[in-house]
Amino acid sequence: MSDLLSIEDLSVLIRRPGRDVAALSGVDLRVDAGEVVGLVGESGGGKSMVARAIVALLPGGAETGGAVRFEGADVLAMDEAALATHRGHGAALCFQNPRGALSPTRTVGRQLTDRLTTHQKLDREAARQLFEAVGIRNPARRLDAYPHELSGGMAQRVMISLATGCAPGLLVADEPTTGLDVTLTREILRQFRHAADTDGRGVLLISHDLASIASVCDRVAVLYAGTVVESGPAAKVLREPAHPYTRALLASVPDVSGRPARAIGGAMPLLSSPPAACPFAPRCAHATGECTASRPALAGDGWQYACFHPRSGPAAAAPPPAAEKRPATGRVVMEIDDAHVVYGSRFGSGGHHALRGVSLQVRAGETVGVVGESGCGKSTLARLMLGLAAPSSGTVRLAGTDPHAQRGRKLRRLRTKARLVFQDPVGSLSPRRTVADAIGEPLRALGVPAAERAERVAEVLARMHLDPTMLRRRPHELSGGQAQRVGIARALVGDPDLIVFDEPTSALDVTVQAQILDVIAELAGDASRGSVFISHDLATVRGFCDRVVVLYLGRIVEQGPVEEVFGNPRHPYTRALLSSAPSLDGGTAGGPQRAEPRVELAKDLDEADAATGCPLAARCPFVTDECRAQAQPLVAYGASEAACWRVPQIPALIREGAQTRA
Amino acid sequence: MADSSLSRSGVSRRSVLQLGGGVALLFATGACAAGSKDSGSGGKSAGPATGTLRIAVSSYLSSWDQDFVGFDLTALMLYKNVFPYMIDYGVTDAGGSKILDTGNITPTFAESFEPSADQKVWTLKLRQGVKFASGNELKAADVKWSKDRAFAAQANVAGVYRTIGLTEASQVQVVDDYTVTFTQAFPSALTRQIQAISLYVFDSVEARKHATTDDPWAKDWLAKNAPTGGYFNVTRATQGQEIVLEANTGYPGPDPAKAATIRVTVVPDGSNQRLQLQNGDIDVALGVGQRDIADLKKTDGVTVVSAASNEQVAIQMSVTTAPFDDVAVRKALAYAVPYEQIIANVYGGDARPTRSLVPLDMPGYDEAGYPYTYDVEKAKAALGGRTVNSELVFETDNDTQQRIAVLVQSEARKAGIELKLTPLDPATLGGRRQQKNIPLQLTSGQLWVNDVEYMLATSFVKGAALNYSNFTNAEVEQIYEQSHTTVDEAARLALWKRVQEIFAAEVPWVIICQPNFNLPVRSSVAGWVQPMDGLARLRYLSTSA
Amino acid sequence: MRLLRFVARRLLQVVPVLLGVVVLTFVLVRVLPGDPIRTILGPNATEADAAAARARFGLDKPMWQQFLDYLKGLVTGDFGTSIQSGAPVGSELALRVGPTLELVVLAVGLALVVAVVLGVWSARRADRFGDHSVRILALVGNSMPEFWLGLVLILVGYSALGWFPAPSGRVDPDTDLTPLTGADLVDAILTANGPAFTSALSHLALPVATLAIVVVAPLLRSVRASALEVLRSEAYLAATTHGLRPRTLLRGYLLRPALVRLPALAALVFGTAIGSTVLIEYVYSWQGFGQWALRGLLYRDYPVVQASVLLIALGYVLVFLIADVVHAVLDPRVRI
Amino acid sequence: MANGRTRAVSRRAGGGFSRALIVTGAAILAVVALAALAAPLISGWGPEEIDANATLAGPGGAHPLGTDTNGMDIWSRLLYAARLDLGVAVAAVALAVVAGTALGLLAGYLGGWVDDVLMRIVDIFQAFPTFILALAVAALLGNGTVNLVITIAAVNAPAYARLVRAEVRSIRELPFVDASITSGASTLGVLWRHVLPNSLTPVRVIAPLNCGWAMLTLAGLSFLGLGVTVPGAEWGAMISLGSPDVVAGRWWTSVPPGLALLVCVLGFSLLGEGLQERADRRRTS
Repeated sequence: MSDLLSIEDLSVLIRRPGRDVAALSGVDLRVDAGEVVGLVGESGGGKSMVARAIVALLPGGAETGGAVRFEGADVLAMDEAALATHRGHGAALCFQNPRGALSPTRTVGRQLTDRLTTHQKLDREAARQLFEAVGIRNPARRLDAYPHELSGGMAQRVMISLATGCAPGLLVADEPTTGLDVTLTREILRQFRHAADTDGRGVLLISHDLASIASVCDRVAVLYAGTVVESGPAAKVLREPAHPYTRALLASVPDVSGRPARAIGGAMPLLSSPPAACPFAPRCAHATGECTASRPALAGDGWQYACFHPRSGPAAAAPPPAAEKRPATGRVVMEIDDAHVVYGSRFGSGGHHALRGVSLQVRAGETVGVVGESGCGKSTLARLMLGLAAPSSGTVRLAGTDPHAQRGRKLRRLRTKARLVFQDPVGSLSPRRTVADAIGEPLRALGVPAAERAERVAEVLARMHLDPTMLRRRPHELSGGQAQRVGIARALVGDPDLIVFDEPTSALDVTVQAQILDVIAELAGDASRGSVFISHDLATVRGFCDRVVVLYLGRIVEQGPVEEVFGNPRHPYTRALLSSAPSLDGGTAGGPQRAEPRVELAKDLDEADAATGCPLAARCPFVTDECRAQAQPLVAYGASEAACWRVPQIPALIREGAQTRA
Repeated sequence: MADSSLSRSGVSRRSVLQLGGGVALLFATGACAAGSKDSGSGGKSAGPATGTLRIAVSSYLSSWDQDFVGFDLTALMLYKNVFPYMIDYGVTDAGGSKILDTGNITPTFAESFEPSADQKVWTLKLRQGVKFASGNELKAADVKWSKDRAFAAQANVAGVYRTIGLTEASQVQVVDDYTVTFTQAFPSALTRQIQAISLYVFDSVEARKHATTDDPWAKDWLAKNAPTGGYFNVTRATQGQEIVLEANTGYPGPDPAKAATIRVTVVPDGSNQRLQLQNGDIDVALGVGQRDIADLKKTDGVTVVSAASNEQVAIQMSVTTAPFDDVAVRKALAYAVPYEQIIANVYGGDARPTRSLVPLDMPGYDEAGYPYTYDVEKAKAALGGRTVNSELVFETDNDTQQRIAVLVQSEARKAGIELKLTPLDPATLGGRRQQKNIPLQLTSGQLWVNDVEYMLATSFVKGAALNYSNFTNAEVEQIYEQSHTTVDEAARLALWKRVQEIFAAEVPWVIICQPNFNLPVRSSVAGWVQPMDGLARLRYLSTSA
Repeated sequence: MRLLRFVARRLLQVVPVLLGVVVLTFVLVRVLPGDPIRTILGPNATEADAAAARARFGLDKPMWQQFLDYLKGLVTGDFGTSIQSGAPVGSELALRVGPTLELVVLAVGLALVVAVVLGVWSARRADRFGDHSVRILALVGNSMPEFWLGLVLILVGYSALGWFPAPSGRVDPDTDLTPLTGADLVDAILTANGPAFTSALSHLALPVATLAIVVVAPLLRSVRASALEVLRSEAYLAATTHGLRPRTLLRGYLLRPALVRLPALAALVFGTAIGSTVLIEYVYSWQGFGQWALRGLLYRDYPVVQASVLLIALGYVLVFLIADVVHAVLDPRVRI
Repeated sequence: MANGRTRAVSRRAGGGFSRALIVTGAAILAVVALAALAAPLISGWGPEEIDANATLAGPGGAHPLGTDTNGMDIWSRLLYAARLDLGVAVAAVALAVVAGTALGLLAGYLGGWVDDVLMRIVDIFQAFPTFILALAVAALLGNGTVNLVITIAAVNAPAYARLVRAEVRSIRELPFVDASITSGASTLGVLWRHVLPNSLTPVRVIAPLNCGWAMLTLAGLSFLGLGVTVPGAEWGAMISLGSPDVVAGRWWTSVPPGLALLVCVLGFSLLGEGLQERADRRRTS
């Protein structure tokens, strides 16, 4: 029996007047029934083009070579009728942005039944079962929901149900977990594994993030500049990659175990014709004349790589000895005391309680990490520190002054003391202002004369390793990485007391992420100012933070020195976060807790907003009535503090749970 | 009673704005329709009404209640044909064509209307057998109710009556079912004229049925329901679109309607009227502009009823407003107006040049001492090398006036008079005329009484309603006083000669020309009688089609 | 229920706007130069006549008194008495609204249908010859002065070809149509008057075509752009890659999401179309609202101007309200 | 992402048409503007100069496009009218943009009761019928070119106020505004340096379309006798003056200004359509 999907020497050349793009060049890929194959690589590598080729939906002007065989038939040569069956029933796509991929004006139930009736002649009841199967609670009610009423995770589940609803032989998922929380990511990926294991479907998982899909894939193919540079069993490719690009890709992912990300310089080229040499050669540390003269073929059996100088051994270096981290003793630059933030609704009543009694100190020379799922109040905390949000009660003092008590010029000067680096690097730059303008803005507020301003801007630009020609550019002419460097430069230029990094890398590509993290790590060490690093990704925080604060639904549930919190998590929530953090080792969670069974939270709640008691009560596996009734203050346990009275009992409870499950 | 200057010979394309343009054409008087003698069914005999006529007007009437209507010429025209008017102008031949005879007001729906010896009590005797559409006979009580209504509800006509000394309802007395007396406070030479336009009668029996305590004079009902009992009855009125008139076969008096049916269609746009006339979709186009006349004269199936008229087109110069308070400037303008060019270009030659402020066909017309012809050099000389600025006001949407204004502006500029052209809408024009501050304005109109005394009374004495020039002259005032008692024809002519000399020296007006009257009709239409008040008497019209 | 509350709230928001319009109009007409009384009296009237007439219309009272009287009248549904015709403004208004509304509704409706059909057609052939021609033709239509287009259509349709009736009415009076609403087509249907219906339709053809041609371009543009956006969206791509049937795709995945933005624009177009009818009514001798309002203004017929402006404003805000409701019904994302 | 890139590619390809639209529109407008500027050089007659011997003369001879009912040269009036029409339209739209933008910026950025009050005023003006507003302004200020500019601007400004307000309200939520505030910029500075330039993007696209529309409004006003009055050379007034002649077969009095208006408005429309399409492509990319 032939493979379910077999892509043979697929090339896609997109011809447009004035500009050709070689999107794919000689790609070979195979997916069997019951198998999960990962397709990884950075943006622009051609991953999505592969997905589109599988359903023969290439953009206009595309010239193809090679074949995409599905159950033996070449998809690229199919007629309309055959395609109509193939699309959906043969191979079904799950899209990267599920909410965008769901038609906004049709209930998800109808969208599902549309698929069911097209391919299988099934009805609403089948739809309900399918919803249940992908883990949607209250499926009957959800069927009548519109896409905008769903959370991101829920939408992704619906998307999966839509794809599986066509009963396809092959599921193709294009970046299915981008933008989702760690806990959700795990859950969604499990659905794909499930589809392969139970229903015997072939699954092609496309992702830019190796670590996240590592856990579920049988085999992995790595795409670079439209070519497959390495493919083979997941364990092999992920642990001992041969191709320098794979290795670089792996190294650039920070790991929760504490191994820092290692950046590779440069960016992927956009090819206008199939490459004649190794496309990675310009960025490769091991490249020789041979690499730039001819293109290495994909060689090997089962485990293949296209490299003249394959490496061996584990890609991920062992965690470096943890730098000794002493408690910071510098002056306090930011002090938040019992702050509440309520976003009022326009008509008075109601409103969203974003922060509930948060106290936090940041000292000069110190980097504080803030972690938590989306919606936990991280960004509000950032806005609070920057004076963009006002506390409805409690106090905020920046450099000893309450910004909300200031007005006019004083306030404006004070504001330059705390700077924010934004999540969306391009969006945080005014589209109509030049880079020079953007960076110089805080100086303008400080009344620095133009000549000196230019000088200091150039200085900080150099520090960010940016070319001075950049100064005249406007944001849309910058890449994401460049824009973020500009953002950091702007934060830095006025010599602030505090820099808040609000998920500064989440919108960037993996290798670029690593580069930016390098820059940030460099700055975080500066003793003259304090830093706050906000992220949903624990691994990134671990690299260079001194202290970490775990937020859940607007409350701090645990805080302490970074090694302590990661090495010896107390709060069930922290434990759950660590448990679900992806790791390259094929499993999840790294570090000392490897052996310890994981903590899992009840999944995907509809916006639980507990007014009394422990906020985690609804999801916590260790919940008791007391948790539900009693508010939990932060209590010191060892070097860290956690807001949970059951901390002492938890290790035992976990072991018990593991045993009963076993 | 003075009435003139209302008329506009130029018909606006944009008469949709209902500036009365369409009907206004009818004002342009003239004698004599060209050529066509009474033909076929249109003879003097009161033969049975036949045929259907389609007449295009520019606007739909705003109300059926003559007591409270605004200055709506379509409405006023229709009233003349559907209300029973007790007396009306007779018809006279002028140059082979028929016009309304301002000197002869005769009873129509009345049997007679005669004054007492002291000219203060006028007795109206009704014709028996005049019936409203309801079947009610028109009786003295109807006349009484109509006049009571006018006084009690302060109808427009109450104001008109004041000029002949009628101010309260008690002055109108019912003698018997067919006799009514009007007792005036003083005798007046204008009684017949005033009563000719005022003695229309409502069907009081029907009207009373629709009176309420809030509305004791049935204003609502009368505004919406067409009056009956006139030469025609309205058998259908499609709002904004068409009014169908049927001849009133029960009318017992002279000159009954000749056309059995007249469809009055609203076609606001003059060009549309022209198209429809050419296509034969309408028979009479009351709203076709001066510009189309030349073309229509050449069109098959279309005849242009044409005649000379006493309508004067003039520029009135305010003698109290700078710079026209200086007679030299007035003279300069009189030399700067391109008379021949206007006659040729604006009127297509269809107008007569004139050299006196008195109309050509008015007894006493004299060109003596009137030097003004188009001569830019003389204009410059009169100004003495100065240049002056002023504004020339005319009616918005009056195509003819606009074209005249453009030509005057162009030539006046050559003489050193820089004119700003200011077209004004009716409300603004009315307001500014009241303020008497318009330096120059184009006027056109014709006097209802063909006499210089009447002309002085309306236009040239202090406080006269139409004296937009604000002209006063002691000698003219004195001549005017003198004329009241001067009966000798030769003596009057001598006075008029002197008046014209003063006018020629003082130049309050620049008389541009006297345009001929033109009305395009289908060739099958006959019997048109030119009304000097602009309100067509449709009863004379007939069609052979 | 939620919809009703939304409508109620929006209606409440409309009140200050209408009140503003009422005040503005009242003041505006009175500060305009010109005297309404003089226009009804004729040139020979004396000052006494004018004063009497002024008293008849209450124009001798102080401004604030007049305004209060006007407001009081409005509350009881009395728009006052026309100075020109002496008739109640309310009843004149009722006669004039139907014809204009009929014209505008049909024209905008026609434009909407054409825009949707051609817009989707065009989007599906994006950047091909057919697409380009349709768009440029629509732009040409949009670039024409409506009065000029009207003249041209009359010359061709009535004068040269004789296909359409003379532009001098709205229905052949011989069909004996009983006026009920003033909109002749509606009246013909209500009274089951077949000939009147045909006649009204043939009278409507040219003016409706003129107005539709002039307003179709922005609608077409919007439909095309939305449809194109949908066609290029991931949602549509997803539906396509899942092999849905073309009919399901068109109805469920293309039309509805493409049309959600249309109501607001349609409302705007409706608003401008009402403005354009002044000119079109003129060219086609259409005895509608625009002519009436403009004449009222030229003669400073205060009650007429006040009533017509108020009505246009009311119509304007109501159309936008309707558009919002339709939008809310079409687009589940809208929260009301 | 490959996906995104290919889409970008296909957009560039489709961009050829939008460029063609912009170029054609701009070319038309350039020709009209040039003709308007060169009017004294190529017209031969003054715009209000009367040739007494040639009323309603047909095209040819001394008058390339004939004369109108006043004996004025159509060709020359056509050229001079371009000055007035273009000038009034552009000036009116510019004024509307400035006024509308100022209002919208204030309302959108300040929010609260300022927003409520300003927007209600805008509502009132927008609900006010165009021609009545126009006549009222004309009657109040008297007719004149400047007043026409004010009239047409008054009719158009509310739309800009709305547009800018909506834009400002969404821009206010964007990160770069926060970035600027935290950089210590003053409210005025944020408005002027960041919010304003970015909120003008849709204005830039709409304004050309609006110029065409303003031209049609001007022509409509003149047609009703509320706009440019005789003997001023304006296309709408010329059409109006000449339309009775068209019925008589003297097409040259009315058809050339009609075509000139059509072509010029079309120029604006093409330009606007092209810009709008380009903006759409940007927005969705």
